[in-house]
Amino acid sequence: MRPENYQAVSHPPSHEYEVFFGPNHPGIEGNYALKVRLHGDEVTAARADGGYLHRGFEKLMEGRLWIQNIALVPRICVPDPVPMEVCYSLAIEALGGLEVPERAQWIRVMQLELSRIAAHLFTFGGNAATTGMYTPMFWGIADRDLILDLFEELSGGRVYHIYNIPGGVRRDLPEGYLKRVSDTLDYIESRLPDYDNLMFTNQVFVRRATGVGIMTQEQALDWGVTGPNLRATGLPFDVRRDDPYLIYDQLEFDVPVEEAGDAWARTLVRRAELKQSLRILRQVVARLPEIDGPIRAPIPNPLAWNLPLGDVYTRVESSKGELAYYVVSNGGDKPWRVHVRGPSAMHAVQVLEHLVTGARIEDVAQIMFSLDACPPEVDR
Amino acid sequence: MTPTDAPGHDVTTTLDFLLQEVDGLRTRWVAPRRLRVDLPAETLPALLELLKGRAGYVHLSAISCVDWPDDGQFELVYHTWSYELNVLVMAHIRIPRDPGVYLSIYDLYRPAAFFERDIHEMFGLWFEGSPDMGKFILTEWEGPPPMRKEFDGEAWVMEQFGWQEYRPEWLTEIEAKGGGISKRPEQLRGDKGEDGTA
Amino acid sequence: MTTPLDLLLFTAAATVAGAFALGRWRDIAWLTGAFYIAQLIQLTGLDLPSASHAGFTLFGQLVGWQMDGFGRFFAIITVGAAAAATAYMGGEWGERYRQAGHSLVWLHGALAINVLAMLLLLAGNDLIALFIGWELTSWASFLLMAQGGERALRAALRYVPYAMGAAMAVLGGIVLTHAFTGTLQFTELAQRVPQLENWQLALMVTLFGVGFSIKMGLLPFHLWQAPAYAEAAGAGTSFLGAISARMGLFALALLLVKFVSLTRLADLEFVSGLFDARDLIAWVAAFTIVLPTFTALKQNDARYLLAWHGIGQGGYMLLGIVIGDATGSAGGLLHVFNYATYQAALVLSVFAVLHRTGTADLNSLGGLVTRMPLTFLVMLMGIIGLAGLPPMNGFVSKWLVYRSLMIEGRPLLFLMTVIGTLGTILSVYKLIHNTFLGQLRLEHEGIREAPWSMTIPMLVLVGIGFVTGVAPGLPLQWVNDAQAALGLPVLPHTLGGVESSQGGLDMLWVVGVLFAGFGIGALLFYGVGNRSKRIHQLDNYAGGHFLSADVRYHYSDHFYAGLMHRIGPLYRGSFTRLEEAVASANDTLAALMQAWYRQRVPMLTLLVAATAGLGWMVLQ
Amino acid sequence: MTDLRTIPVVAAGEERPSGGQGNLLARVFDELTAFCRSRSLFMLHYCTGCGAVELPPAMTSRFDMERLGIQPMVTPRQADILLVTGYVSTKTLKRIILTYEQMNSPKYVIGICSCTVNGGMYWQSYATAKKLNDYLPVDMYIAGCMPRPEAVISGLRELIANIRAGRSDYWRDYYRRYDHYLGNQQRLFGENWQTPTDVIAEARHYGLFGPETLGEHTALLEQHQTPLQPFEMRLGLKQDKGSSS
Repeated sequence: MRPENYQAVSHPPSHEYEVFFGPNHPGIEGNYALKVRLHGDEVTAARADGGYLHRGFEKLMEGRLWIQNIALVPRICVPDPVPMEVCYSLAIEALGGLEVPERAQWIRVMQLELSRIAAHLFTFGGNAATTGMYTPMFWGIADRDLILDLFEELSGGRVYHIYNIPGGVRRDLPEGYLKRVSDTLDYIESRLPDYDNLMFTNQVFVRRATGVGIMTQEQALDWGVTGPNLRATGLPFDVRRDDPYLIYDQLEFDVPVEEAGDAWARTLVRRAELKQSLRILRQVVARLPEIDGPIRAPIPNPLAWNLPLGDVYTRVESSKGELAYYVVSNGGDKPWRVHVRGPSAMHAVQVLEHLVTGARIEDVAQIMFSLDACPPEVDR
Repeated sequence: MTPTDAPGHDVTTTLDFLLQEVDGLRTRWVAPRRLRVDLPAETLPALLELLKGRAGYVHLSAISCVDWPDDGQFELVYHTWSYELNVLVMAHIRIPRDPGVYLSIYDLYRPAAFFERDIHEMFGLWFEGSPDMGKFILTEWEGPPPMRKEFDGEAWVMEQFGWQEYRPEWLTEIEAKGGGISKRPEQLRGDKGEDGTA
Repeated sequence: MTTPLDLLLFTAAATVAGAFALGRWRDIAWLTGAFYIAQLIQLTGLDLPSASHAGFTLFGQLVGWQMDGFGRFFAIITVGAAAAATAYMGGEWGERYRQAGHSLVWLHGALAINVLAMLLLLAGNDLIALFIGWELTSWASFLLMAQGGERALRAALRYVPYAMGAAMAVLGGIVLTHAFTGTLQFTELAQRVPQLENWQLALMVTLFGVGFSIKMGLLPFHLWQAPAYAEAAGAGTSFLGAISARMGLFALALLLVKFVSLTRLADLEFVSGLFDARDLIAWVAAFTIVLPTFTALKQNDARYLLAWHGIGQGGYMLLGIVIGDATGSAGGLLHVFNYATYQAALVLSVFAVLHRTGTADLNSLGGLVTRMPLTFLVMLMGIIGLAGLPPMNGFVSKWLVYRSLMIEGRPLLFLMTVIGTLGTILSVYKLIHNTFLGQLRLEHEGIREAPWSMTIPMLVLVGIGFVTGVAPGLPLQWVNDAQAALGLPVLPHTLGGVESSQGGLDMLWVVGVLFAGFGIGALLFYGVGNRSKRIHQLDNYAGGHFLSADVRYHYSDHFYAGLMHRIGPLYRGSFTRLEEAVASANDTLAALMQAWYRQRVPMLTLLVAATAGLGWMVLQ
Repeated sequence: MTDLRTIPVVAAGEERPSGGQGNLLARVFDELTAFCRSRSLFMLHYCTGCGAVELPPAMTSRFDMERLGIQPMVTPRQADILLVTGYVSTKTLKRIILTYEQMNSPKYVIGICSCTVNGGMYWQSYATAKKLNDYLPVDMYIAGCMPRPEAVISGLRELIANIRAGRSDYWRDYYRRYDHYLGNQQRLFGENWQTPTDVIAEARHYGLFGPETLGEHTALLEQHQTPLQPFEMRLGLKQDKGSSS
């Protein structure tokens, strides 16, 4: 089957032409497409086109055991996989009535925040590259690698860890691990002034980002935007604070807010979140040695584990926004239904189409990266 | 109100009091900030309108669809969140599976457009009044809506791609020593089928 | 007894007579074309200087004609442009023109009158003869501009007040000159004018300068030119674009170089030791390069785009002449010739496209390369020349101008020319891209190549452009004559270009290396590999998408939108306002003059002006 | 000078004539070509799946792929390597085939991640293709979920060595056994599947027409093929002469 219509019409529409952003385009995030209709360099209409990364996760999960799915979920968002594991584990724990030991909760928070830093560093690189600045990408990804090294030491996997399992975490921290986490944090903190010099105070970037893709708070609420993109419009909503899970209510952190709602504000919010994540991690590193105890609640034989009938909706704050799992059990050993609410699903389709319309062609990539859309979350 | 606090007595009572205005509801607090509401399908728009207008439920977190083929029903779950009350209301409705048609809530919540389109693609439900029911993810898929329970993805894959034999030398060696795969994949699938019906 | 010049002028007059008498004859173009060729042969064989016997005395001043090397240089271009235009008119284009209800007689006639008037102007030996030629040229070009329908007439009518203003200014200048020097003969003027007081000189230069600049389209008197030239009938546009405006340059060069002399001009200082009249003119020329070129970039009609370039390219010529050393003036003068060859070719190719598709709107063309490959070739060579790239002749003249700017230590002016060239390259790319490249429109599916009667003149013109690009020594001979006649230092040249201690140019080598490079590429391509594959337009890569034929992927509308976002505000904010202010001032002034001159009491006005002038002369 | 085309060029990967046979000049030229090719590889910048997330680390400061002469390239026309990074959904697979056919020969395909080998953990997914070399000739697989940047780089080094030694010429296989590949594609995408590229004509053009180039599947293709209309580039083609004179 040929996917598109090859029939000619008698008169091609004049004064407007089409450009395909993606699926293979340096200005697109991942394998995702945006069809853009242009007049000169001004976008008159845009249409998102997803499904290139569709793997049918929700169907696959219905065919696998509760515990097997843990290996599947991190693949839903590649740059920021830990929230996926945690959110799914939280859902199973809620369904099965498991009490997660405190130490495991702290370790999970540490993982979540490390993953958030890694995801933000990744995004900064891509965002800077859309304005032609490649050094932040080279630096950011190299620094992110240090965090991946920490993950690797902990779980054996650089990108996909499969470390959080229902009931807790797979194994305890290696010896001296917290020291190495602390060192990495020091290093990343020492790099922040460099990033400021390179990107956040760089007029090339500031001017390209200011006033681009403006979203008001009303629009953001209307479109269901969450996460840094919502906070960049001035609403301090963060699932970690307002619907706390794990031990986030015992931690001190701020919810950074910007008012402007443009690409620059969104970038600044991520920049401030990086600092908050570092602050959370410092607290975790300081408190974790004091908290002893098991790292995993005892669970029944995972290969024959029937969860009771019920449903649960769990939410966590991923680096992209509100990530939620709706899990339904019919009392069997496999999920009856898992619905993944990827945060990008909102801002990578509707919002992107809206913000891009009326923008100029060179700002399209900038808008897409400043929204930090994660296509695999949309396609699942 | 401090946001990290669990909803106090006042929030709970406010919400419970408010929800008395809609008939036919069954409410249940499943967790401190999770209120489950079961209601007949026809009263859902009234409930959402009430929540949005009177309790600040401006955020539609998700619409989930669950297929219950044994009951002949689809369950639709509307997860809404109030930035003021910090309580998630999950409104459960059931609609008959056969025509599989329901009303769109796009005029109340814009994000509904995405979820309704997604459910239409994956389950084949039709939402009347939704702005765009065109395909988004499965644009080049011609089979049945894949998330329906009667669609057996694995069988489809077997038919389309066939099972690929994988017997490297080392496996043969192990098997010669008496080890190896104890259950063939066909057997495994057969077992699963029995379990599923049980 | 007749001299060669008499014979030439007679031939030109005979062309006019023949064009009008036999105009209804179907193959009149052959006749007039033959007459132009005859004139061209006479011109190239002319002994310099060649005087005419015709002449009379007016107000005690001898009025006569004599052609020197400078005049001949322009005359060759004039007649050549007329010959190419006539050949173009001869075939299918002329037939279509006549069928559309226009008069081919008047078009041929107007062209012949133009040539005659210009020859008279170029051969003038005193200011009165110059003025007669000047007025004749103005009216003849009005006649030619008006031959193209309603819009052309309106644009031509806009030119009238400008021409009036120019004539009045020139007339005033002549009166002044006579008052100051007592003579109107060129040879005597050349001796006496430099001895005038500074204020007298300034007054004279201003009056003449304004008059001549209007014709030349120098900033800020350039606004009439583009529409007037662009809207004329096809061959008329090519003739006007190629040479007509250069009459202003001719007169200006005569004034600035021959009479006033550049060293004397530099004495007219505005800021002592820093900025003088010569600098002013150089900077006006530089701005004439930049601003109209970027205006051309904004045009969406191919004819307008080229007409605006005509104004901009005039800046290079004047700049080269004002710099005044051997290299610069040779470059400026050579540019007149070079520009005429490729501008005529470009205009003709645009009109060939117009002839076939019915539009010159750059937004509704595209992909024509498959249908009109020869026209594409002509336009390609033409824009290479216009952008000043080897192997075309435009490169040589621009190179000479750049070279002299660098030798003379004028880096800022050099920068301006480079900016202008940048704008030229961008806009000619727009021209060829939007016309010939990209997606062919469905309504142009059945288009065929332009007929031979149109392609041959175009090909001959670009052929001349190429040959004189490879061997610039050929036109440089005429340029040397012109330099000598003006009293400028003469640039020594070879067949391939210039030899000089400060770095020469040999186009034979340049083109040789260029084609050797192409040759190596071709050898690799055809000899070794030749594994290239021809692909369908829908087999293009678009980010992984399957293309369909019903969508437009070709970016032609709002071309350079990004650049326009940057420079657009500048145009809107300052330049357009200046443009409008100048235009309205010009128009008001001209309308006022027109009103006095034509409607009120013309006799009385003339009488008053003449009396005042004469009275002043007597009092002196 | 004789026509360079008449000099027998040793096809890479085929049995080379033993010493003394063949043209020395041609062999030197062949060696030189292989040497140059192996040292400047452009890989297509197409993030097809989740393995793409390990490519930025491989490309940037820490592992620095560029020191091997490998750089991302945005268009397939100038690219040498097609990296298929991870699972390919059927929708993506169509684009990958389109992209692959538009790449210029010689071209190499690397399948990264387990999913390209056999479907990986998505083996039962209705949306992903399972075995990449059913649809495209794959030069190299780099298995793992996902392979580390070191693995990616070592795989690329292996490919470089293969190209240098003239062993990697699977792109010829696509032309020689087009019917086989097309059959698998038709099985997945439906029998009216077609791409704008005319592979059969190219196979003839490159002299790579094999016995299995044509077959029942290409017959099916010809049956369903709709011509590409109407915006055609027809410069200099013979059928145009009639209309232009």
